[in-house]
Amino acid sequence: MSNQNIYIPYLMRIEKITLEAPGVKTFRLKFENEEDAETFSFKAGQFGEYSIMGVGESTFCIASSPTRKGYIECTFRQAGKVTSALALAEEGDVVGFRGPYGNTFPLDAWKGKSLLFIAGGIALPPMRCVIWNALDTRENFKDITIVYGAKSVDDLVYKDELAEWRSRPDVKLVTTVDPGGETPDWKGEIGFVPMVLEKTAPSSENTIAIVCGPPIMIKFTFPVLEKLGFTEENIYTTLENRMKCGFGKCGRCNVGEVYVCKDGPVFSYEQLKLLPAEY
Amino acid sequence: MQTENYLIRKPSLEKLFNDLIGGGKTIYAPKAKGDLALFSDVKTYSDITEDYIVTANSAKLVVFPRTEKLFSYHKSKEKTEITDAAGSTFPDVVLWGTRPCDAAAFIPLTDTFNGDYKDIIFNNRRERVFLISFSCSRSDEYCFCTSVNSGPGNTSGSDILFTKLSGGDYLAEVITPKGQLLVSENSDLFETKSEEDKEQQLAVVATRFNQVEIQAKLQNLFENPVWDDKSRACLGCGSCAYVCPVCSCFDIQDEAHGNKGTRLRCWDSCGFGLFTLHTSGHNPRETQGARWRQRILHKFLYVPNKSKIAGCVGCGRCSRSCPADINILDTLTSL
Amino acid sequence: MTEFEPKIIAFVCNWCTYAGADLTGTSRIKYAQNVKIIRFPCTGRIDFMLLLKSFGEGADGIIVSGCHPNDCHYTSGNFHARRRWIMFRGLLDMLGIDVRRIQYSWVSAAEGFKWADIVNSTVNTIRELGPYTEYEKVAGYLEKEANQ
Amino acid sequence: MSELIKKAAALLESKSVQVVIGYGKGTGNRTRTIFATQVTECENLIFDSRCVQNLAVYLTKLEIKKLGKPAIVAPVPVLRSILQLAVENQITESDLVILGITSESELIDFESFAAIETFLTTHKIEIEEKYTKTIDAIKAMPVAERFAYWVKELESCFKCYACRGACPLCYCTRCTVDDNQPQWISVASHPLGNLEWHIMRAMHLAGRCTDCEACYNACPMGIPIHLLTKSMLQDVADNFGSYGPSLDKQNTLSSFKPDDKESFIR
Repeated sequence: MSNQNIYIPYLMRIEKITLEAPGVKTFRLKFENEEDAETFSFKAGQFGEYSIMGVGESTFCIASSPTRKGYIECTFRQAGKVTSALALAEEGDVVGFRGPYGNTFPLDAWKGKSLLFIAGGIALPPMRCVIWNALDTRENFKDITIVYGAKSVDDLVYKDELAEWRSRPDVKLVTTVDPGGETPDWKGEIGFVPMVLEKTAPSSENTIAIVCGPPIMIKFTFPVLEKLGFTEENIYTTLENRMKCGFGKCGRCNVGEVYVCKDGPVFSYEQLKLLPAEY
Repeated sequence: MQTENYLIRKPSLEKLFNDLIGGGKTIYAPKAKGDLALFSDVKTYSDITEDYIVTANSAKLVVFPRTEKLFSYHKSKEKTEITDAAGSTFPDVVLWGTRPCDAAAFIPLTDTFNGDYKDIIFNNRRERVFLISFSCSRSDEYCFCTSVNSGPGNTSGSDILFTKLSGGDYLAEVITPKGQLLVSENSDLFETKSEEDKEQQLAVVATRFNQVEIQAKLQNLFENPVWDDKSRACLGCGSCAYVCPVCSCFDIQDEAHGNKGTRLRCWDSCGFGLFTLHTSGHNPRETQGARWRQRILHKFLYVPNKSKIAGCVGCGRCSRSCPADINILDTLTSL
Repeated sequence: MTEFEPKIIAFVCNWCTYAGADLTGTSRIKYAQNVKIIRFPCTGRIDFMLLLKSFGEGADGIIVSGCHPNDCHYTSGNFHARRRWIMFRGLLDMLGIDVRRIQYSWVSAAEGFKWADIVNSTVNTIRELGPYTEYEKVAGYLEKEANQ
Repeated sequence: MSELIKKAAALLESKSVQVVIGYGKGTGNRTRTIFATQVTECENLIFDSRCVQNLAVYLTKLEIKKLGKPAIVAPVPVLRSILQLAVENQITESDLVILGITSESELIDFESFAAIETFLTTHKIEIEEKYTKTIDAIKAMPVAERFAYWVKELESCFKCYACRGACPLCYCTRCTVDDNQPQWISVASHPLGNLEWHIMRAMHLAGRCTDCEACYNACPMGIPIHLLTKSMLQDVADNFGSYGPSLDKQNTLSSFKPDDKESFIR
């Protein structure tokens, strides 16, 4: 790898586009070059730089599980310059992908434990990668609980997969929408994620909590987890600072002594507490 | 390697310059522009100015240009083709007239672009750069190289260091094998000289602070009024970062013309509010004070904690160029 | 060598010049085909950056045209535009961007002949001036130079 | 300037203002802006010929606004900027106290923006002869040579935006150059991007610039960008009569006359 230009992306063809929610799309991407597909590997929690030639690069996680080979998936909300251009791409178009970058969720170390996933809004994608990875190696884990909330029913992403998880006996799924975001036939919870979490009151015994969501949700979720008996080293999250390069050079994701792109994006609450609050 | 000392007569400098130009080298040297001296592509020896403490711009531009191609692409309905810019021919550059601080800056700069991920575009450029530095006989109130482990006659980073002697000739300290090669190729210009009488020719730069102490202090200074106080006059421009020989934050941008285009890297600065702004509107570094803190902490805490040396070489450019006279020494010495 | 064909971008207002150009067509008046017309609601809406972008993307000449003074559909859009053009033209001239390459005009919906004349004379002027290589050199910098 | 110090201290003492923005001693022979919030800090205020930074730039900065109501030390160039900011409704009379300083270094009080305007009628913006000569010389070059001159001058620009940061009239919270949908101007610094940036900057100051030269003074690379705005000031005078801010007049490009004259529209 050392003789290669680290800024050159893989060329990926968009195989499938799924509209997840208003403004939110999932791309299934396949390598243009067969060799790349074979040599490429990643782990749960890693991210990449997705690009449209002539527009630029944008950072998001790999939303598919490393246990599903041959393709990667990403889910993004149309918001800025690059995601707006990505949103206009069609099936069959070629996009760029650099990665995988960053550290991973320590799934190996979590063997034999229960997992509690807490996600809000568009933050389910980074979690989905871990969820499927855990479900595909279900025997390694005890209880799996997912608490997922969004602004409204419409804003919930991966609706088919939510249905699938709900129907599985080995997963406990709690979905919630913000007050006012429900529809007449909504059967899930109504309320913000931290409150629903408190109400659900999952056991903290031998359990790892993985939290991902907007800063405000994270802020109110940590105290609830602590109340439920989770210790700092058993709470994990993934940060989303603004990034450009993905490997600790361009400087913008620098928080204290870490580069979120290289030393993160996965941090335990214990590690997070040592960082200045610049994320 | 062991530093070897030679003597080079004043007229031979011009000969050396012309030989290098004749040999196809691109030479960047200080050229006067109004009151400033700027590292510029120089073809004629007489265009070089000697009247400068440091140049206004920094020498990093030869290894880390303000804008450079990472690759170019060509898109068609069937295919997207990428042309790697790392494969292009990079010029053989001689930096002529760098100061010891400029040369020292190449060390942290090279560190940043290497490590786990090696930036071969940077390395390709770096390998082709030859540094002919000149010791400082003058300094001003902005200089503080001696506080960051350097000095007016420091050799690190340079291939050859010239020091003007009292008679007008120059002491040539040859520091690297690359430098030795140049000497052997131009052996008629270099005379053997063993005794070293360099110190008395050098500028006196007082030590203004102890870097290790500063580093220790900064460890617990994240929340402190000093950051807002010292940056109050900040205008939020990027001149401090852009003239800094060590600052290497960058942006990656695409530029398209029809179905062709370029992905390029260009300078960026932590002083800009947009640097860390998320698309959502959330900004981890909301105020100019937080940005100034990042600049200081990065150079004097985060970098030295990792690699022992500071992310600053004490050239004072940032303070000189600041339109609001925000002085880095002033901040550091008031901690 | 084939003869130089000027590339000209025309920024025109919807209410007068665009209709005027339409009339040129329906009246079967022949005119040079070098012009790509971009329709705007009003000349007041034509940002000077668009003119710069045209040169940056390879235009050799530009036409900016709208309603005659006092005829603006929005009362005063063209008056504002006129002031902006006066200032912009002065600045471009100071910078050495050839102001002969930008033709401003008032063409009403009834002036089909005038539109043809504006286009033809602009094409002739640009043909004489030749391709805008000075600007192209500046704009094509990245493609040519790998370094810096 | 003991009178200035006394006055500033009195304003803070009486809590008429929360901060005094003025000049103090800087590095070497330079001056540095002081934001005095305590009476004792006022002792550091100075005023002399070195005090050239345009302090009006701080009146619209978020970080400074947070400090509370300001008094501002305002020599003539700063007064012009204040008046222009007033014309553009960026500041109001009751929100600041002006410690005016005449060209003879005399303190002068201004009860209202209108008083500033009256004062400035005797201190009109005048483009110095050395500049008019340079501008004339540039304009006398053949067009291609002139273009080459500017491309070369602007080549050293690395887009640090110090010119924008130092300009009291560049107060937009989001500058056009920072917009990326669409990307009007390249983020990167190269000949085209630099040219477009400086044209845009000058155009957005057309008819607003008060010729304080803060942009030029701020430029770390010494690019004579003030020649562009000065040349535009001449254009304003030539085409629309006069320049300089006036409370009962809108900005040149925000207004028009049906009989504005030009010679180039067919």
